[in-house]
Amino acid sequence: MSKVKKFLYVNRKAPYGTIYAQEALEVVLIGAAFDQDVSLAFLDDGVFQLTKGQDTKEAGLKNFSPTFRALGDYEVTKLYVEQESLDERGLTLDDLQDIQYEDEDDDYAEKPSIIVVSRAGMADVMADQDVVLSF
Amino acid sequence: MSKVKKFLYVNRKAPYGTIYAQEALEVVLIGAAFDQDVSLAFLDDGVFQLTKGQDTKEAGLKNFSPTFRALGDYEVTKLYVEQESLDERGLTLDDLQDIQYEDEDDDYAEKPSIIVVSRAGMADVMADQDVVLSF
Amino acid sequence: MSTLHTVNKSPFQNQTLISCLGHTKAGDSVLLIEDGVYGAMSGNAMSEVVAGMGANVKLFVLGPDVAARGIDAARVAEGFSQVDYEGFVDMAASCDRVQNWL
Amino acid sequence: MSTLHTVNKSPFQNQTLISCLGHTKAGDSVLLIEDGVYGAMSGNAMSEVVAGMGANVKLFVLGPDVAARGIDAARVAEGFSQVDYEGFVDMAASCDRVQNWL
Amino acid sequence: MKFGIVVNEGPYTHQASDSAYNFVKAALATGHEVSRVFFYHDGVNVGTRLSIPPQDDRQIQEQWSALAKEHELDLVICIAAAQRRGLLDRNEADRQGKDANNIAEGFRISGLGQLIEMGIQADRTITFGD
Amino acid sequence: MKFGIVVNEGPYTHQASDSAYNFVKAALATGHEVSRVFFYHDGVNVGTRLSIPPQDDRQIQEQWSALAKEHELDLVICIAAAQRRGLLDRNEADRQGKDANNIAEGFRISGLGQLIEMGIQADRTITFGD
Repeated sequence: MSKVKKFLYVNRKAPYGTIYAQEALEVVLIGAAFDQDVSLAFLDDGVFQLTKGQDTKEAGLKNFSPTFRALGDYEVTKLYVEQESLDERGLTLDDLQDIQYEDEDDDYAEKPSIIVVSRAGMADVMADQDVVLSF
Repeated sequence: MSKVKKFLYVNRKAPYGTIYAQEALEVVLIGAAFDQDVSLAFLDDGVFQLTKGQDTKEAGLKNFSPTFRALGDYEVTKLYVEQESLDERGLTLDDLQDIQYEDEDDDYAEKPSIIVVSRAGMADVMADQDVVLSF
Repeated sequence: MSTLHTVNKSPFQNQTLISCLGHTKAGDSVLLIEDGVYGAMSGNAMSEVVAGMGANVKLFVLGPDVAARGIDAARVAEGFSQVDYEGFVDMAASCDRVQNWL
Repeated sequence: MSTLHTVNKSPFQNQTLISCLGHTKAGDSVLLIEDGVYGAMSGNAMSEVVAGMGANVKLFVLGPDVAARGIDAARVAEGFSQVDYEGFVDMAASCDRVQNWL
Repeated sequence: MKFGIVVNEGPYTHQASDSAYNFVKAALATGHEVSRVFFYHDGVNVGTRLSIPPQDDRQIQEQWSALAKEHELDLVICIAAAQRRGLLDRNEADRQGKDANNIAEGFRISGLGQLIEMGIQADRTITFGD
Repeated sequence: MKFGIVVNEGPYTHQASDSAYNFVKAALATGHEVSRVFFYHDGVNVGTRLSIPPQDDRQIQEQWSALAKEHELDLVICIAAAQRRGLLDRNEADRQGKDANNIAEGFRISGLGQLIEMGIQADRTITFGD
C-alpha cells in the first residue's frame, strides 16, 4: 500500500449562494473512505459555512449544515478555522456549530473538531499538505 | 407602436475569464434591431472589455473585442465609461479601442462612441433608464 | 423616480456592494439577497462602510436568505429592514426600475 | 518545500489575491492566470499592495492570458516574470504542491 | 403589474434560479402577472429534463415546469446560449443532426429577441444571476 | 511526472476548462503524464455531445475528446455532480428511466472516489475552477 497522503480541503466560500460548499462536503465524505490524513480549512467567507441555526426552509434550499456534525463519524476530525476570518466578519466560536468527535484512543471521549488557528497558523497547515483541493 | 424605452446594458466584469461580456454583446446586437434607446455602461472591471490589442490566440479563446467597433453600424453609439473605474485600474482613454460611429444627422461625420463620465455621472445615466440589464 | 437595487454577493469577498452604494441616488432602495445578506450584519469590518455609504438610501435584506445563513435577527445591523419575497415583489412594483448588481 | 499558488480572479473585484498573498510562505511562487492577470498590472490602486504583500514570494503571470486581455508587456509590474503554459507545467512539477485559490 | 424575469445561472450551482422561482411565486400570489421568464447564460441549464437531483433536495426543473403549467408561464430558453451549452429541443436536434434532445416540458427555445421584447412589454425587468 | 487535473466550471461560461486544456497539452508536450482529468461541479457540462458552439469559436468538447483519443486520457465526469446537472451516459439513462443521454465520446461517468484516487496517485493535483 502506498503511503498515506495529507489531503486539505480548502473552503473559502459562503454556503447557499453557490454550491461549492455543499459539493465540497460530498467530496470529504467520499474521501473519508480512503484512509488518508484529512484536514479541512475554513477561511475568508468559508467560515460562514459553520454557523449555527441555518434554516433554509423559507428560501427553499437544502440545509446541509447538519452534515458537519456527522464528520466525526467518518473520522474527519480536523476542521481548521481561521481567527482573522472570524474577526473580520464579527463572528466568534460561539456563533459556530459545536462539532465534536469521539477519540477512540482516549476511551471515546468527545473532543472538539474545530481548531481555531491564526492566519500564520493556517499558512503552516496549508504548507504541510500533499494534496490541496479548493472549493 | 409602444413608446421607445431606454435600455441600459451594464458591464462590470472583465472579458474572457467568464462569458458574461461576450454574451452581453450578443444581446446588444440583437437588441439593436428593436429601435429602442440603447446605452451601454462600462464600470468596475467592465472597463477592461474595451482595451486595445487583445490577442487571444495563444490562450485559445475567441477574440470578440472587434465587435465593439462594429456597434456604430448597429446604431449603438452611447458607450458610457466611468472615469473612476479607469483611474483605479491605471487606465486612460488611450488604452481603450477607438470606437466611432457615423452621425447620419451630421453628414455622416465620424464621432466617438465612448463617453467618459464620472461616477456621479454614471449614477445619473443609470437613474435615467427604463430597463437595466446587468451582465 | 427611484430605483430598487439588489446585491447578491458577500461584501467580504467581492466589491459589488461597494460599487452599488457608490452609484445610488438619494431615496433609492438597496435590497441584499443570497450571499449579499452578509452585508447586513452588524459589528464587523464592513458594517461601518455600509452604514456610511448607505446613509442616503433605504436598506433592506431578504429574510429567507438571512435565515438560511443562520444570521440571528439581533445581528442584522440597525438601518436594515427585513422583507420576505412578497415584500421584494412590492418593492419592485413600487419603484421605477430595478437594477440588479451581479 | 515550496508551494505554487495560482490566482484566477481580478483583485479589483475580488479578495482572493489578497487572501492568497496573506497565506504564502517565503520562497513560494504565485502565478496569476485568467482574470487574475490584472493583478500584475503596474501603476494602479492595487499594484503597491501586491508588491508589498508579495515581497517574500516569486511572482509570475501567465503570458497567454496577459495577451488575451490586451495588457502591454510594458504594463506588467516589475517583479513579475511572464511564463507560458510550458513554464506553468515546469513550475507545477518543481514545487512540492499546488494550491489553486478559487 | 407585469414582471419580466431573467435567470442567468444554472440550477443547484447558483442560488439565482431558486431566488427567481421564489420571486415569481410571490408575484403571482400577490396578483401580479409574469409575462415571461427568460433563461440566459448558464440559466439555460435549468431547462434540462435529464437531471436527477438527490431525492432529499428540491427538484428545480420540476418546480419550474409545474409552475409554468399551473400559471401558463412562458419559460424561454435562449437558443444561442443553449447551443453553446448543449440544450436542445427535438426540432433543433433534427436540424443540427444531433441524436438526442434534453429540453423539459414547459420550456421552449427561442431567440434573444424574446429577451428584448420582454423588456419592452414588462413593467419591470428583474435579473437573477451571478 | 504524473499530473492529476480537476476541472470545476462549465465550457464557454468560464475559462477554467480552456486553461485546463492548455495545461494538459503543455504537460503532455513536455513529456509528463496526465493520469486523469476529473470534471466536477459545472465542469461536468464539458462532456456533453449536444453542444453546438458557433463555427468561429473553439469546440471545447471536441478538443477534449480528440486529446483523450490521441493520448488515451482518462476523462472522468463525477456522477453525483452530473446527475444534478443532467449529464448522463446510456447506462445511467436506462437505470434512471431517462429517455435520452448526452455524454460525449472519450468521457466516462464515475464516482467521486476517482477524484480521491487521482489525488493519491498523481504527483501533483491541479484544479481549474472559479
